[in-house]
Amino acid sequence: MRGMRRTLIAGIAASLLVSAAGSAAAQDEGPIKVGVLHSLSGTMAISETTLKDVMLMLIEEQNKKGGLLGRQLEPVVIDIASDWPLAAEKAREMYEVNGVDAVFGCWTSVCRKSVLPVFEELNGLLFYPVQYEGEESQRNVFYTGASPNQQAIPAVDYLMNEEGVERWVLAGTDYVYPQTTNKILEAYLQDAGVAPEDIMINYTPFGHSDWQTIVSEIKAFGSSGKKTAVVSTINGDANVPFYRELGNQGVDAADIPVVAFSVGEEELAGLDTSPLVGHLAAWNYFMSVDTPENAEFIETWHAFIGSEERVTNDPMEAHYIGFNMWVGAVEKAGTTDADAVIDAIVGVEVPNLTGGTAVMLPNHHITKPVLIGEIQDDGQFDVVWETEDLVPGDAWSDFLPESAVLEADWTAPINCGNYNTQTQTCGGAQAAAN
Amino acid sequence: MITAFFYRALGAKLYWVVGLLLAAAILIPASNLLLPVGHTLRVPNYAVALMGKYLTYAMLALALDLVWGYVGILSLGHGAFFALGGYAMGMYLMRQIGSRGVYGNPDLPDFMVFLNWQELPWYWWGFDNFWFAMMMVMVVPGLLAFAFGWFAFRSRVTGVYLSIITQAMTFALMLAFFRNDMGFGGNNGLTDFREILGFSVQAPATRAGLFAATCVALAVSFVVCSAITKSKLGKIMISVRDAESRTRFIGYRPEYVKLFAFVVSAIIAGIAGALYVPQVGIINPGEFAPANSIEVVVWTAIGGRGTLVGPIIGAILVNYAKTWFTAAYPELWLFALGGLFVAVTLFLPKGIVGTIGDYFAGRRERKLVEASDTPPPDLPVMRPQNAESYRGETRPQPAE
Amino acid sequence: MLYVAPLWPAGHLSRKGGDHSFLCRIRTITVLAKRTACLISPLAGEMAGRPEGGAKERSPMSLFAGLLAFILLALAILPAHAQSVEDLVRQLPDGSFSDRGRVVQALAATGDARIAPLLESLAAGDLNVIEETGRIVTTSGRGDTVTATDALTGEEIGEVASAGVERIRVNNSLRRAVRTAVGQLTLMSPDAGTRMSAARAMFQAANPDNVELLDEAIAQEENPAVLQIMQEARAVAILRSDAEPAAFAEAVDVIVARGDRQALGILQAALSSADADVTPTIDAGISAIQRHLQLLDVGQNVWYGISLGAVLLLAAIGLAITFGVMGVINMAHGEMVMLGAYTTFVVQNMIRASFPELFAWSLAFALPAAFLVTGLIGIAIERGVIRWLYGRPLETLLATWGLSLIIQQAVRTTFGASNREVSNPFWMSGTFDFYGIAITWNRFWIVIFALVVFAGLLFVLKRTSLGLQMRAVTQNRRMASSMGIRTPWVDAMTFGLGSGIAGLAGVALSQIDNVSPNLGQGYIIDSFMVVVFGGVGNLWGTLVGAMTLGVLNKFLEPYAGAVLAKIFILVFIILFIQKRPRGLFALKGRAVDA
Amino acid sequence: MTVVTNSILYLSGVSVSFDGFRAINNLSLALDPGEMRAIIGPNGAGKTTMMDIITGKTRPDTGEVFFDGSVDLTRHDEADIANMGIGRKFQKPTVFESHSVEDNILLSLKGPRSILPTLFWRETQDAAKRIDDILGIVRLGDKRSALAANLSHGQKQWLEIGMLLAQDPKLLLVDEPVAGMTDAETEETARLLRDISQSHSVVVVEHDMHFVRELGVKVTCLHEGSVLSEGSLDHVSADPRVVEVYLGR
Repeated sequence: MRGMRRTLIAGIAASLLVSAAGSAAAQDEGPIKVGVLHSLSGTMAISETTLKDVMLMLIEEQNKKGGLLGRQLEPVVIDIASDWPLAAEKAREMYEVNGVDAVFGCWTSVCRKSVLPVFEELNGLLFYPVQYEGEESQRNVFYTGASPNQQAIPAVDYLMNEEGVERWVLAGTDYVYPQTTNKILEAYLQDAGVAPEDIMINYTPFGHSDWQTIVSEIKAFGSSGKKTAVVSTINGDANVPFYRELGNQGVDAADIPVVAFSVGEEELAGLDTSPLVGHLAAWNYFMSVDTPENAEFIETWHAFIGSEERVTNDPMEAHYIGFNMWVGAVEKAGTTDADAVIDAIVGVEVPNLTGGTAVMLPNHHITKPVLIGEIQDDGQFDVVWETEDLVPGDAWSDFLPESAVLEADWTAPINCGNYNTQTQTCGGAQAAAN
Repeated sequence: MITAFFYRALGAKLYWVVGLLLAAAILIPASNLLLPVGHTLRVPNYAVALMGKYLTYAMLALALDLVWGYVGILSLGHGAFFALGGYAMGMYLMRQIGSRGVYGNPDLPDFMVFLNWQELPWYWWGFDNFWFAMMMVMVVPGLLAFAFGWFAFRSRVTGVYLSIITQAMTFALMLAFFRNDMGFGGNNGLTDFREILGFSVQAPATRAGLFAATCVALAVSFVVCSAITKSKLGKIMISVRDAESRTRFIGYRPEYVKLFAFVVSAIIAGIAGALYVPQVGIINPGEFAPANSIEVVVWTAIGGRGTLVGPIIGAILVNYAKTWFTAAYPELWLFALGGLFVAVTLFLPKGIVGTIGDYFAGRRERKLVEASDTPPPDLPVMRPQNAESYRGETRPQPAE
Repeated sequence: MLYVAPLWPAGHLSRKGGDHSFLCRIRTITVLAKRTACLISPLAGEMAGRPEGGAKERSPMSLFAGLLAFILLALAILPAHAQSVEDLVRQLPDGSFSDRGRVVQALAATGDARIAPLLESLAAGDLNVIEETGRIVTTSGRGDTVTATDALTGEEIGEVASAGVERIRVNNSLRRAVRTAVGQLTLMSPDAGTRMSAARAMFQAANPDNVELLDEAIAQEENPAVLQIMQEARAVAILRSDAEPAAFAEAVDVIVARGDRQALGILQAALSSADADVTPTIDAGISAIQRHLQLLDVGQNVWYGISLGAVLLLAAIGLAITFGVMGVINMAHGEMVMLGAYTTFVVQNMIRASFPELFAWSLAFALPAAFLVTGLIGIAIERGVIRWLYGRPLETLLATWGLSLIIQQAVRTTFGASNREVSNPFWMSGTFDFYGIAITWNRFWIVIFALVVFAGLLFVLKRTSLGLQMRAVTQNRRMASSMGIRTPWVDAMTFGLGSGIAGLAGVALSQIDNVSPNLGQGYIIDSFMVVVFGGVGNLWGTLVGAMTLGVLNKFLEPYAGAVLAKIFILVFIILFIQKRPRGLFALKGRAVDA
Repeated sequence: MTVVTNSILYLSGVSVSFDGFRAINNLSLALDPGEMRAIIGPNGAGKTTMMDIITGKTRPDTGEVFFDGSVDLTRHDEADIANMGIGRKFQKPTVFESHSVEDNILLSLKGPRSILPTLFWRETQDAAKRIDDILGIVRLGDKRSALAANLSHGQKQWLEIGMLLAQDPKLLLVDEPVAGMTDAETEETARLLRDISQSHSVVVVEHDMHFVRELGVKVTCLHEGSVLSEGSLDHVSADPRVVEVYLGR
């Protein structure tokens, strides 16, 4: 009985320790702390670990240049273990315990959605580096990955115009990003005159590994005589078995090309790509892009990670851009204070790695070139097409009826993430907060 | 009758646990709200939410222990009841957003709007009413447990077979909730909550209130569980756990005993889930993941299965360790956690509480011998039956 | 095949030649030309049996005539500004992909013998342009300078700076143009294989302009298999043109005779441009093909089910030992599979580095390595942890769960979190056709492998002294030990065997799935389902369980979708266990409750 | 419900087989109300299986089993049958090891068996007295708070008999009650069973011929699932077939 009591007391004491640790407040002296909020274990570790490394590299490089505002940067790395409620808890911990000034993190939409209220409440800064489904613009979040109009729609345009595709398979993992992207694409394709029976939509669970049936369905769908293409929003893990099955069932890119939005150099690293040559991916960056900035980035990366074999990919570039933008905004504002940075960052221009310039737009998305690459037998992509100009990221899709009227603008006088252009009002509760 | 039922639960342990929880329910919110920021004794906001989360986990572990520790049903699907309670609460919170969603649609949650849903599905009806939602928090997990248990226990599915089909149940639910067509927000789940009963979910006062509510709910669950385990039915539960067919031959129906415990346990898990959601701000199908349910089993085992205090301590301890490790050693914490599980199984087979209980039981027995077989005078008058240890301890004469 | 056999006329199952009678039967519906076709077909089948030499006995005359026709054709296409081959080749790097596609066509039209290899290296992405001179070359070597060879003439150019050489980019549309062009150029090649692929390219291109060229080639073709493809290619081309009704109807027959899914698509497309007279023939052809395909679909689904079942069997069979026989709720089983896959990765890397010539057989080395590695780790786990937990099965769940976390993180720390590349050897790539059912080689070998492992395990358990001791120990530990069996040794060996088999499964799964630290997680739940569904402790139950669930899943998938199919399977297992609380193959009798 | 027989227990033409092995083969047996019967037979004769059938654990493939004249036992499950008034003591003493001796008796005590009444059950004076009585009868009064797990083999046998008494059944099925007992204890048990049979019907399965003789009741010898011989012990032990299969050697 007394043992019980003691254990309990120990437990409570432990909980109090947590709370005592919490009183470390943010300070203006000492290093500026930068939060890195990625999954280092669990299902998403496969993609996110690299992003943690690239953040460490960027911070190290910045420190070599003398830091920021004369202060050194210090990374705060916490593993969110692919557990999304944990991500929210850790985001809060970063601010309240570690006193970070900005956070770079998340990969999945659910992670972003989970931490979003925390950033809103604590007035933090989150730089989110991955392409996503759009339909969101939040004051404290900067979307440095592609929105659907910066990836999906140009890719479909390319297939329609350059490859003459008339019949479409929209295959995706069953979650929000593919669902929304496919809804947008469906509307877009039908606007372009594609008949509903020429569109096949297919969803699979996460980590799907047996693709025999689906690949054969795609083959059947593609044998109608009309040129067919597959638009794949299949999520990371499931891609390797999917492409293996494509290769083995002899789906030739020249006959049925697959264009993917979630397959980059990192995903191809686990694959022998020789049967896949010619399948496509749409991104805003490829490792193979031949620019001095990119060459330098890759060299730094290889030196940092200590291996010549490691690849770079689009979300890494997004972190590169996002980090530089934050640095730029902090320098412009002269402080790391969130409100000042939010005001300063709109309009900040930094070079991207593909020879262009990324600009932070008022809707907290950025301008990006869209590149279409074909898979090569060395696991790299060969850019076969790119947009003439930079494409500004669009938070609200024009192809979904409810969101077509919305617009995001975080500058005065609108200062709203979901401004309704018809009623000229700010749509939600965020209006009240501002 | 009811009073007697709860009266029986009383005992030193119960006083301690309930007392501590109620003290926490008052002191921690008070310290958080009343003391100035930066004060040494102030509990910071995040710690309130964190401890609130631990306590909901503790409730879940307690619920699992009621079926595993006392009736011997190793459920590898208890996360499902927790998640269902959470979803019921999440649906209420979603409906509370009302027209403040990004699209300004008064009825449909945002995720339905942008996937072109035209009207609210029928199973969302009524969730704008708090009390209806709270009822569903208990009814949905309870009904699922009832339906599942009704068939499984009557068919005499036992042991690993039962464990595996509970796992199949939560796995199937996870896959189902991942589907966007189900109308529960798919992988993103339900999030971006604004207010609960008119209070902003982000306000420190609301959080403190939720924390206090969690403490109270855990205290009530603890009292209920201890009353159940100390009743005659509680003894039957233990009999079912140890010798199921023997209880049948003296006329009890183990299937109903199990069903009762399973449903009560599911309801407690559902309430825990409902308290969890507003405190962490999201509910998504990941909560149904079989691994989560296995983790609950681990907490219970570490704390001490078959004791009611054990799971509470186990849940808090393991989750505190997880919080600490993930921040302190983000690359290595799985080694530490995995090692902890192995070590506890090998060296503390009865869990922390069970082992400590044995140690003290041993000491008391020695004392008893010295005191020439008379019961120590400081024992409570009511039958202080030891619910903590189903193996080791003797109990003194009844007072009646 | 079990489902197919009764529905399928026996003759059609025998050999590929059997197709003829089937096709003829379809053709009896049609009106004209059927008899000739049916007479030709068996002849063609007979000729197919003749040695390859038959095709090579082409006279030089006919080759010359072909070339001549080619040049004439080329002149007809590009009468106005016939450019030199060299000029055209220099245009390859410039302009949009569609412009360059036209250059490729023009190149093909020149009929120059050097064009086909040039275009093939273009499609393979091997052509480069020297920026200074605009010369099109292939290069070899790596580093700052490379050795360049003129792509058209084969002339050695020597060392050039690699910075001044740029690769000529190709995309799919250009590759298609090249495929068609090479097809045109090689349609009359002396090699039957080349002609075959040329004919296939013509079939894919389906361009009415090629009809004359095809007529030419058909007239000379002697190899019946190639001839058939050529005729089909011609028919497709005609269906795409404004051919007169008779020719159109004839083409329809040829396509109907082809009878596969592509033929169906072509016919459906042809419906719109067909005359009213031909429409019924097409309709009849379409429905005949559809009926045929429906049957094939059943067969195909059975195969998919079996191959999925084999994967489940492989994943579960090790667990059938550690969990089924020993009663350890082995949550680290998935990690053993994962370690097997990583062993394959390491072995492949070592072979690639040291003995590249053995690479095709790397899996043969990986199998024993994986078995040993995971087997030894299994023994270590048994000796270190499990042996303290006998009689407390639920606690093995906790300990092995902890171990699985540790192993996962250890692999993640050692090999990194991202996927590792494990290559398919050539004999596990591609597809073969089994009476119209497409079977991929990797799945085929995995099915075979799963059955071999199963049979091997059965043998070990039933026919070796280790197996006998194993069964003795699991049935009555005390009795076994008093009879002089070293029970600790047997325990360790049993657990090692189960783990080793999981490692073997890992080698197989590395061929179809991600090699990542999460690999095992994806299979552990399915494995438990299979073992429990089949009945714990019964190997045959595991086999039947895996196959049942696999086939069931694959039959549900086309109707319900992959997600719902999986949910239905789980619900099915839950309901099934209600009916048979101890699985498919349960033990009966008094011993059960003891 | 029609009365089929006057017997308290009536088995007719019962057969059951497991995986082809016939454990019970066309067995017929009738027990009068208030009668005590001893069943003997070699191992594997079907004694335990017969008890399984009577108590509803095993369903016979064919044959009739009636209790109390009219109740068809094959239509009821274990709990029903127990509540009708058939109590069983197992061959291997089966008590609730993590309960105290007293609780073991308490749980067996005749009374409501459903969920809510047991949840809100309170110990009454009567119940306490009854427990005291039974503990007295089975001589475990001084062990009442000991865990059942800590009892000796013989004590567990007695506890189980005590549990039977607490159930207050009409028919007791007692499987090898004296295995592991000393001679004195065996005699004691025989005396106890004779006492019980004053007011109950009892079926005793036992190998111990000495004990069976002590009981002094009608004996049925089973062999290979059917009745080999029936009558007084002397009659049965004189039967040459019984001698051959069982008593001989």
